[in-house]
Amino acid sequence: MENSSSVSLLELNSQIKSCLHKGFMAPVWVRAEINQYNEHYSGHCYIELIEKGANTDSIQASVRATIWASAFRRIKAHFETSTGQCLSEGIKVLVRAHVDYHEVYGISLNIREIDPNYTLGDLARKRLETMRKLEATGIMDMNKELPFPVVPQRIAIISSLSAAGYEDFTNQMQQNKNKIHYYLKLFPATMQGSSVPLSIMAALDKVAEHERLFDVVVVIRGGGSKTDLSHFDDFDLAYYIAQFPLPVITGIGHEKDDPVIDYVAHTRCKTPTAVASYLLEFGIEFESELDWLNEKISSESKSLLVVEKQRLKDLSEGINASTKLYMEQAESLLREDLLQTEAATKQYLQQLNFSLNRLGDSLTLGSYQFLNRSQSYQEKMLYMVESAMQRRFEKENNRLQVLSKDAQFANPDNILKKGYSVSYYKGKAIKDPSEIDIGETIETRVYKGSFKSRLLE
Amino acid sequence: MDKKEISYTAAIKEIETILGKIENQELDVDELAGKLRRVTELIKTCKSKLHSAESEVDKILKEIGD
Amino acid sequence: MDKKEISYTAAIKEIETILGKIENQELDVDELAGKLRRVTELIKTCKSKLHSAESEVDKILKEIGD
Amino acid sequence: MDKKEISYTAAIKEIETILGKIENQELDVDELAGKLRRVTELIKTCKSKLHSAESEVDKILKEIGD
Amino acid sequence: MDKKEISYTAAIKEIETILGKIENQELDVDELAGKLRRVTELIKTCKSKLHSAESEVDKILKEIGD
Amino acid sequence: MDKKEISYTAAIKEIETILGKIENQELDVDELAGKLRRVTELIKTCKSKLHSAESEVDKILKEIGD
Amino acid sequence: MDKKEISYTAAIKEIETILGKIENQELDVDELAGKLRRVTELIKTCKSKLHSAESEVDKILKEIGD
Repeated sequence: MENSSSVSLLELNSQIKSCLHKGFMAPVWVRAEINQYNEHYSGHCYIELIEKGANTDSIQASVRATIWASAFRRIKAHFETSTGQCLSEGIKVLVRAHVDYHEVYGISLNIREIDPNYTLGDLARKRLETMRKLEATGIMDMNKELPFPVVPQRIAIISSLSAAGYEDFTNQMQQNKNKIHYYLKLFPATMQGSSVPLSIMAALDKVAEHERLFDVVVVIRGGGSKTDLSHFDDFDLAYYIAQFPLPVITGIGHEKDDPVIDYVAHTRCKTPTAVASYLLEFGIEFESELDWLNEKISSESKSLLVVEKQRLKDLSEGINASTKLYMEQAESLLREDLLQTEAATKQYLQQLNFSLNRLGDSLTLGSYQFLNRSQSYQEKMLYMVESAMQRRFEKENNRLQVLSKDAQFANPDNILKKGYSVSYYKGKAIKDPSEIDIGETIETRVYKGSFKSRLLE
Repeated sequence: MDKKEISYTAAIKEIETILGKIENQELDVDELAGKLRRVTELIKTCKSKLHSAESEVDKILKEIGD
Repeated sequence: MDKKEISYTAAIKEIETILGKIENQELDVDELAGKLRRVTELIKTCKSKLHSAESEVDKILKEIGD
Repeated sequence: MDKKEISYTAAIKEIETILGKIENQELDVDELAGKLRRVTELIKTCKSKLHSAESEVDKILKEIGD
Repeated sequence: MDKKEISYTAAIKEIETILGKIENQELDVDELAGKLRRVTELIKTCKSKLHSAESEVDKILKEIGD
Repeated sequence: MDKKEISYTAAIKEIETILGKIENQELDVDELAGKLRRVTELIKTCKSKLHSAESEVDKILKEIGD
Repeated sequence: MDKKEISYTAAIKEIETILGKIENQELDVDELAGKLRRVTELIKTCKSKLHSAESEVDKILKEIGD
C-alpha cells in the first residue's frame, strides 16, 4: 500500500526534473535583481536572483543561478564594456537561462546570456528616480543659493591622496601664476567603491565642524568607470551636499560624466583641474578689480581736483562778470528812471497846459452859446406873444361879426317885410282887442311905415 | 352906464345874453326894439375897443421892430 | 418895479406867464395892449442885460486870450 | 479866497463846475459875467502855477543834467 | 530824511513810486516840482552810492582776478 | 565765521548763493561791496583747501606708485 | 585674524562707496585726501591678504587633521 501510493524522494525529484525539462525545453528570458554575487576561483559565477515587491523591499521570489566559467568570461566582458558597470549586487539584469533541476541541489538557472541594454536602462531609470526624489525634497538649489566668497581662499578638499587629479589640483592651486596664497586642507575620503557616499559624508561632517575656517569645499576625483562614478549618484550623499553650509564645488570624473551630486553642488566642474582653474579665476579677477579701483580712484581724485579748480575759476569769473553787469544795470536803471521821470513830468505839464487851454476854449464857446441861446429864446417869446395876440384879434373880430348878424336877424322889420303888421294902442302892441274901446284910434305899423285907424267894432 | 366904462368882455357877455333871449322868444315885441338897440350899441363899442387895441398893438410892435 | 431890479430869469418868466394868459384867453382885449407893452419892456430889459453881459464876456474873454 | 490858497486841482474842479453850468444854461444871464470872471481868475491862477512849476522843473532838470 | 540813511533799494523804490504818480497824473501841480526835486535828490544819492560801491568793487574784483 | 571752520562745500554754496543774488539783482547796492569781500575770502579759502588737498593727494598717489 | 574682520566684500563696498561719492562730486574737497588714504589702505590690506600666508591660519588648519 505504502509502496504503491508513495514514491521515494529520488523518484519524486526525478519526476519533477522530467516535468521541468518538459515544461522548459527552451531557455527563458527572466528579469531579476542580483541579490548575491560571487565569482568562484574556479571561474564559475554563483548568483542569487530575486524579485522585490513593486514598492517594498520584501523579497517576493528568489532563485539560485549559475554562469559557468565557459560563458562567464564572455558575458562579463560584454556586459561591462556595454554598460560601463560591473556585474554586482543590486543591479537589475535581464538573463537568458535554462531552468535546471538537480535532484540534490534543487532548482537553479543556468545563465547563458545577460542583456546589457536592460541593465543600462535600469541604471538610467535609477538615476532619474534619485533626481526626482531630490527634486521633490525642494533642496536641489540650496547649496547654489549660498553666497560665494569674493575670493575662495580657504579650501577644504574632499578627496583621497591616491585619487586621480588630487595632486594636479593642489599643484595648480599652490603654484598659481598670480602668487595668490591658498589655504588647502584635505579631508580624506574613499573615492572608489560602494563606500563612497558614507565616506564623503563623514569627511563633510568634519569640514562642517570647522565651517568658519573655510570658504568653500571641493569634492574631486579624476577619471573612473561608469560604475565607479555611479556611487556619486547616491541620494543620501546628494541630499547631504545640497544642505551643506559651505558652497560645494565638484570635479568628478571625465569631461562627459555628470554624477547626481553635480546637480546639487554650488558649482560643478568637469574635472579637478577645472575646479582649480575655476577657483583661481576669482583671485585673478579680484586682484585686477583692486588694480582697477586703484587706478580709478587715482584718476577720479585728480579729476575731482581739476573740476573743483575749474569751478572756482568759473565762480570767480562769474562773480566778476555778474558784478559788472549788476553795476551797469543799476546805472542804466538810474539813467532810465531819470529819463522817464523827465519825460513823464514834461508830458504831464504839457497835458495840463493842453487841458487848461481846452477849458478856456470850452468856456468861450459855452459863454457865446449861452448868450445866443438866451437871445434866441427871447426873440422866440416876443414872436409867440405877437402871434398869440394876432390870433386873439382874429377871433374877436369873428365873434363880433357873428353877433352882428344874429342881431340883425332878430330885427322885427324882417317879419313886417313879409306883410305882417303890429298894431299899437297907447304905445303898446295890441294882443287882445277887448282891451280897446270902440272908436279909439290905433296905430298900425307895416314894413314901409305906419298908419292910424279908428276901431269900428 | 357910460359905454366907455363897460369892459369888452362884459359887453360881449351882455350881447350874447340879449341875443339868447331873442332866440328863445323870451322878449316882448315892445321890449325887442329897445334891446336890439342896446345890442347894436354894444357891438359898436366892442368893435371900437377891438380896433383901438389892434392899432395900439400894431403901434407897439412897430416900435419894437425899429 | 424898476427894470434894473428884475432879474433876467424873472423877466423871462413874466413874459412866459403873460404868453400863457394870452393863449388861454385869460386877458381882456382891453388889457392886451398894456400887457404887450409890458412884454416889450421886459424884452428890452432882457436885451440890455444880454448886451451888457455880452460885452462884458467879450472883454473878459479877450483878457484870457491875451 | 486868495488865489494862492486854492490848489490847482481844486481850481480845475471849480472851473469845470462853472463850465458845466454855462453849458447846461443853468446860470442867470446876470451871473454869467461874474462867473466867467471867476473862471478867468482861476485859469490865470492855474496858468501861473503851471508856469512856475514848469520853470522850476526846468531848473531842476538842468541841475541834474549838469 | 538824510540821504545817507535811505538804502539804495528803498531809494529806487521811492523814485519809482513817484514816477508812477507822475505818469498816472496823480500829482497836484503844486506838488510836482517838490516831488521832482525829491527824485533828483534820490537819484543823486543812488549815483553816489553806486560810485562808491564801484570803486570798492573794482578793487575787490582785482583781488579775485589775481 | 572763521574761514578755517567752513567746509569747502559750504563755502562754494555760499559763493553760489551770493552770485545768484548778484545775477538776479537781489542785492542792495549798499550790500554789494560787503558781499563781494565775503566772496573773495571764501574763494581764497577754497583755493587754499584745494591746494592742500592737491598736494596731499599727490603724496598719497606717489606712495601707491612706489 | 578672523576672516570676518575685514572681508573682501566689505572692503570693496567701502571703496566703491567712496569712489561713487567722488564720481558724483558728493565728496567735500576737505575729505578727499582722507578718503583716498582710506581707499589705498584698503587696497593694500586686500592685496596683502591675497598674497601672504597667515601663519596662524596655517597652524589651525594643521591642527585639524590631528
